[in-house]
Amino acid sequence: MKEKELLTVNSGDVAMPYEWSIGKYGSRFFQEIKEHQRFLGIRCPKCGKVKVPPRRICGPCFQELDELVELSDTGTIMAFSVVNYPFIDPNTGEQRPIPYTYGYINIDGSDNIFSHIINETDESKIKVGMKVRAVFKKPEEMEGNIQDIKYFEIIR
Amino acid sequence: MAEWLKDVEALTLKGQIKVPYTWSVGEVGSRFLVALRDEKKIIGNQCSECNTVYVPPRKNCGTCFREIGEDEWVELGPEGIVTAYTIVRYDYPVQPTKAPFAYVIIKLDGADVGFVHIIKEDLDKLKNGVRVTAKFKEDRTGHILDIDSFVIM
Amino acid sequence: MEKIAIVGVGQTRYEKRKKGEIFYDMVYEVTTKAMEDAGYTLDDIDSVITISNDFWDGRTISCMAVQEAAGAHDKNVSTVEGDGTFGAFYGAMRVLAGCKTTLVVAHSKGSEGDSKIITNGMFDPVYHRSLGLDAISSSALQANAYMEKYGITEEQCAMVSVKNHGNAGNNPYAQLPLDITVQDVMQSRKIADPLKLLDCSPISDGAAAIIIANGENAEKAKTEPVWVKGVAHCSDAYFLGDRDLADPRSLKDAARRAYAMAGITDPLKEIDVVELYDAFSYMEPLWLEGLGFCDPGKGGKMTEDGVTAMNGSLPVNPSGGVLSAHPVLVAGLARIIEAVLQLRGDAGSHQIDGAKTALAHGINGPCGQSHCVWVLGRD
Amino acid sequence: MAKRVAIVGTGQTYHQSHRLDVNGREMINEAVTRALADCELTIGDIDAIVIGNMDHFESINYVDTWSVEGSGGIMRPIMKVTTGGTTGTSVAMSAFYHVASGLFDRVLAIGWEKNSESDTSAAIITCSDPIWDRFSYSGAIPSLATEASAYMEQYGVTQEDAARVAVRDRTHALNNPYAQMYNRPISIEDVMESSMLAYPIKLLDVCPRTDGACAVVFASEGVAEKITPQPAWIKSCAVRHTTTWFGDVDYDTGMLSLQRASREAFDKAGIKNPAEDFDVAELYLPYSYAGLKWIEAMGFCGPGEGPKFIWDGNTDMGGKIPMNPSGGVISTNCIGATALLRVAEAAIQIMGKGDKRQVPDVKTALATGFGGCWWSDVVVLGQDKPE
Repeated sequence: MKEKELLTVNSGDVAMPYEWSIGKYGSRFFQEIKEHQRFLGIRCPKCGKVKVPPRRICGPCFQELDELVELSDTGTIMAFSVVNYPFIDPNTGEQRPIPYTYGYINIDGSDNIFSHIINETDESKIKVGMKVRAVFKKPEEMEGNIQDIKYFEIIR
Repeated sequence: MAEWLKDVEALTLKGQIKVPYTWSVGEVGSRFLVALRDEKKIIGNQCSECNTVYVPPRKNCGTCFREIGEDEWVELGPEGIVTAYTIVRYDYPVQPTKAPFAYVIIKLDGADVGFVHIIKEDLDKLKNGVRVTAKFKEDRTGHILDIDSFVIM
Repeated sequence: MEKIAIVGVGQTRYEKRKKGEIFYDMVYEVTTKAMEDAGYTLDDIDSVITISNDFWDGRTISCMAVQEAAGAHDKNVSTVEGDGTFGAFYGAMRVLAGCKTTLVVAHSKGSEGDSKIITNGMFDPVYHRSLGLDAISSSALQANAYMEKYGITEEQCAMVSVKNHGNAGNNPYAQLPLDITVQDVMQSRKIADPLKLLDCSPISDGAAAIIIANGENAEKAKTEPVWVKGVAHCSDAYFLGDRDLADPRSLKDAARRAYAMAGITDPLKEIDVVELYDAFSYMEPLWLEGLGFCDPGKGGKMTEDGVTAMNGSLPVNPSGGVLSAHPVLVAGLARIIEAVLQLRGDAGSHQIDGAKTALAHGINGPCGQSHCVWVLGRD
Repeated sequence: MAKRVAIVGTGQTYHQSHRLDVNGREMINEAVTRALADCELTIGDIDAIVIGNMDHFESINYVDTWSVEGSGGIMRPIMKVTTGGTTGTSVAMSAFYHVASGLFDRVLAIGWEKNSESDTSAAIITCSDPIWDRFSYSGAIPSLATEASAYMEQYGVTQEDAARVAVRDRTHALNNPYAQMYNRPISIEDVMESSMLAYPIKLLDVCPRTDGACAVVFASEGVAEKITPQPAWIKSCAVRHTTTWFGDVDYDTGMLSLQRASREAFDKAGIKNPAEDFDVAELYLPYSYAGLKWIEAMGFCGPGEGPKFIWDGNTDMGGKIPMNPSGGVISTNCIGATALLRVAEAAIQIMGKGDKRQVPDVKTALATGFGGCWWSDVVVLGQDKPE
């Protein structure tokens, strides 16, 4: 008896399109980047922590937030990962270009982590604790999303 | 709520989720799709406890909760009777053809459950109770759309 | 069943596009509204159930976006993906199992995704997805099967749409209050026969929350408690061809069990108001049949005879129903909330006088495969 | 009054990387059929079902309604509960509450995943916030690497220490024919020489991708005892899904969600000293470093003492507190089923059905779930009916 043939079915070219709201708190953050090329956080009146990006509440305190805090365009690398394994990017359905460096950055004056890309893929040249600065698109090219920040570069 | 919020222009982000999927058909389903592809035949299987003839065939009967055996296969159709239909007037990317076309539930000859597929032509003649027959594609790949559509007889 | 009650409710206005708000913002809004309604603080909330869906939200682990906004940072929290009535069912079980209170909160923004592609995802990837079936076309098949089997007319279905959009005029939360005629519905654009535009619900943005409490904690709430008398759910088979689409047998089973718990033997007499999941106009008569308010095939006549109107003997969807606002997942919770408002006498200009017992209903899956039935009471 | 709840039967598939011979529904059915057979029930005895998966992993959205033919949900109540990596424990706890509520006597919990049906990294990336994280996020590895590096720096922990955890789990998998990595033992050298994914994490430090399903039958007191002479009683369970934003995770302290969830669950179950009070633990350790740090978070040993605790053999079969006799997540990871497998394996140990992987005389067992944004679920099981 011949081997049973086992078929599969492919999803083909189907994509699920979305238009996600950034929300007013997030929109205010991108507005600040466009107008002043700097980050914006929001301070919790209860625990005093400054979170980036701004959001409506402080989760642990369950406290509604109001006080925006102007921050700079610099921060510190808390962790990083040079990504060099191939994978499909769900944003495109194609392989994401590698290598790139995914970084956890503590924006100066804030109390949490902001994730973005660091433009250094040579692991020997990058260390936790290094200072970085955001490199923005030209304001006229900004679209009001996370890629208005092109990447972070190490301040040498 | 914060006062400054009033003056903020609300932004949105356009994007997509595009992940390629490869679904396993399984042994039972593969036999069904291979029969469409290689023999232009619609086959089902029968639960010998409740006697229901299923199409597409099932590995187990969902009601009796028993596995359906190797010897319980039956050939069905390719003709049958329309038991429900709708003529679709809108288009979107997943549909296999341009609107208007019809979705139909067909009781294939020999089957006990309805089989869902499409009808593209003679939509003005479509009503419940009409006899239809499967029209197979020339190029078949082992896919539910190896049946191009059903046509009204 | 031990005594448990709904003691607080909160909902956003349902709108076509809440552009300025993310899920997190909406969930915080209704969570705090429900707590204010009950007179509770976060310390009074014992456990949290969030309700969301990864396809609608465009995010895997969609609950991750909202848990702290639901006050769940340091609480026992879980997530039901399905209609709000099912999430609320889990909430009720938690209270019956010993939690003092459970907050149940649902969110959805139909405006952000493509409802056809998303609901196409309900269908089997091997056999049905590539046919392009979606919520509308599959429901149209059910409408055809049901209406042809019993001779339910398109006009009767149109009357449901006229009634519910009219009721929505009294509900400030509804998205689509419309003053329309049967003729308007009949002449509206054909979508998928027999469904026309005004037979179909819109897709809405919104959020809703309820708080369920045990007897002891219900007494501490500032609202008059609305007691859960009976609740049950049940699923039919999955493949459309395996089901008799004109016979909602899983709804019958869920209703039978919910009525048994509530001690209801004659639902038409004993239930004062119904909020059911009318995603399409034909669903209202079909579900009324499944709920045992009339014999199979007689649902259309109930509407025609005015039984289900605001001044009828069994007002159905005084809120305007799902036809007037359809935030997916939230919609079932909105049905429960309307039932609660009716029983508390807080329904404003859509109040049914003297409502003592109310029924709320939600569905999951294609063509109402799975149904959840709630019987709520004032006493 | 809430009813006491026990597990009376478990079933799982033989886990593999690709199950082309079955579709998802049929794979679910294998686990369900085995679970029912394990406790000699039929589907007719089941009052309600809870099921979970990760929607975008196989693009199966309404799994509750889609699965009914395989899960047994036709003309039964079925509910979908899903919370990411913790789905399995969320499903188990939902089944627990179903029974404890008094509304249902016998409830089936199902977790499953067919990771072969998509690109797992792509699917995981969709769990990140589309506004803030998705364009840069590359999957779970970088955040795990962050935790691992911070922990190594804090306590002088080495890569070999972590490798010892991976070797333990893969060695234990020698006893579990259901494990994907059954009969594929590894050495510390193998781990150290495997390819670096993101410092300090190497290929053999992390879990595989698996097709598989698990089903567990829960029953109420009075019913459970009639089904099996030794039910596995649920003593307590607790959940903390502490963080909502990726950027709010604090990698420097211990794992806050696990500390809090375990504290609550241990208090409720009367566990004072976990290393003494538990006889076995089935932990959701998606990578080897978790086997050091997270056992500290739960109090099996003090902060920074994880490596010594492991090297001393405490967690090996025959040790003081054997961990992951099944081979753990490093040997099998069908995500939606993974945490339920932990609960099932803990129950198997209590019921004495572990065969070659059985730890002798288990009275109290621990199962955990991990996932989401550094979230933790904890379940305590015992031989004796809780008070």
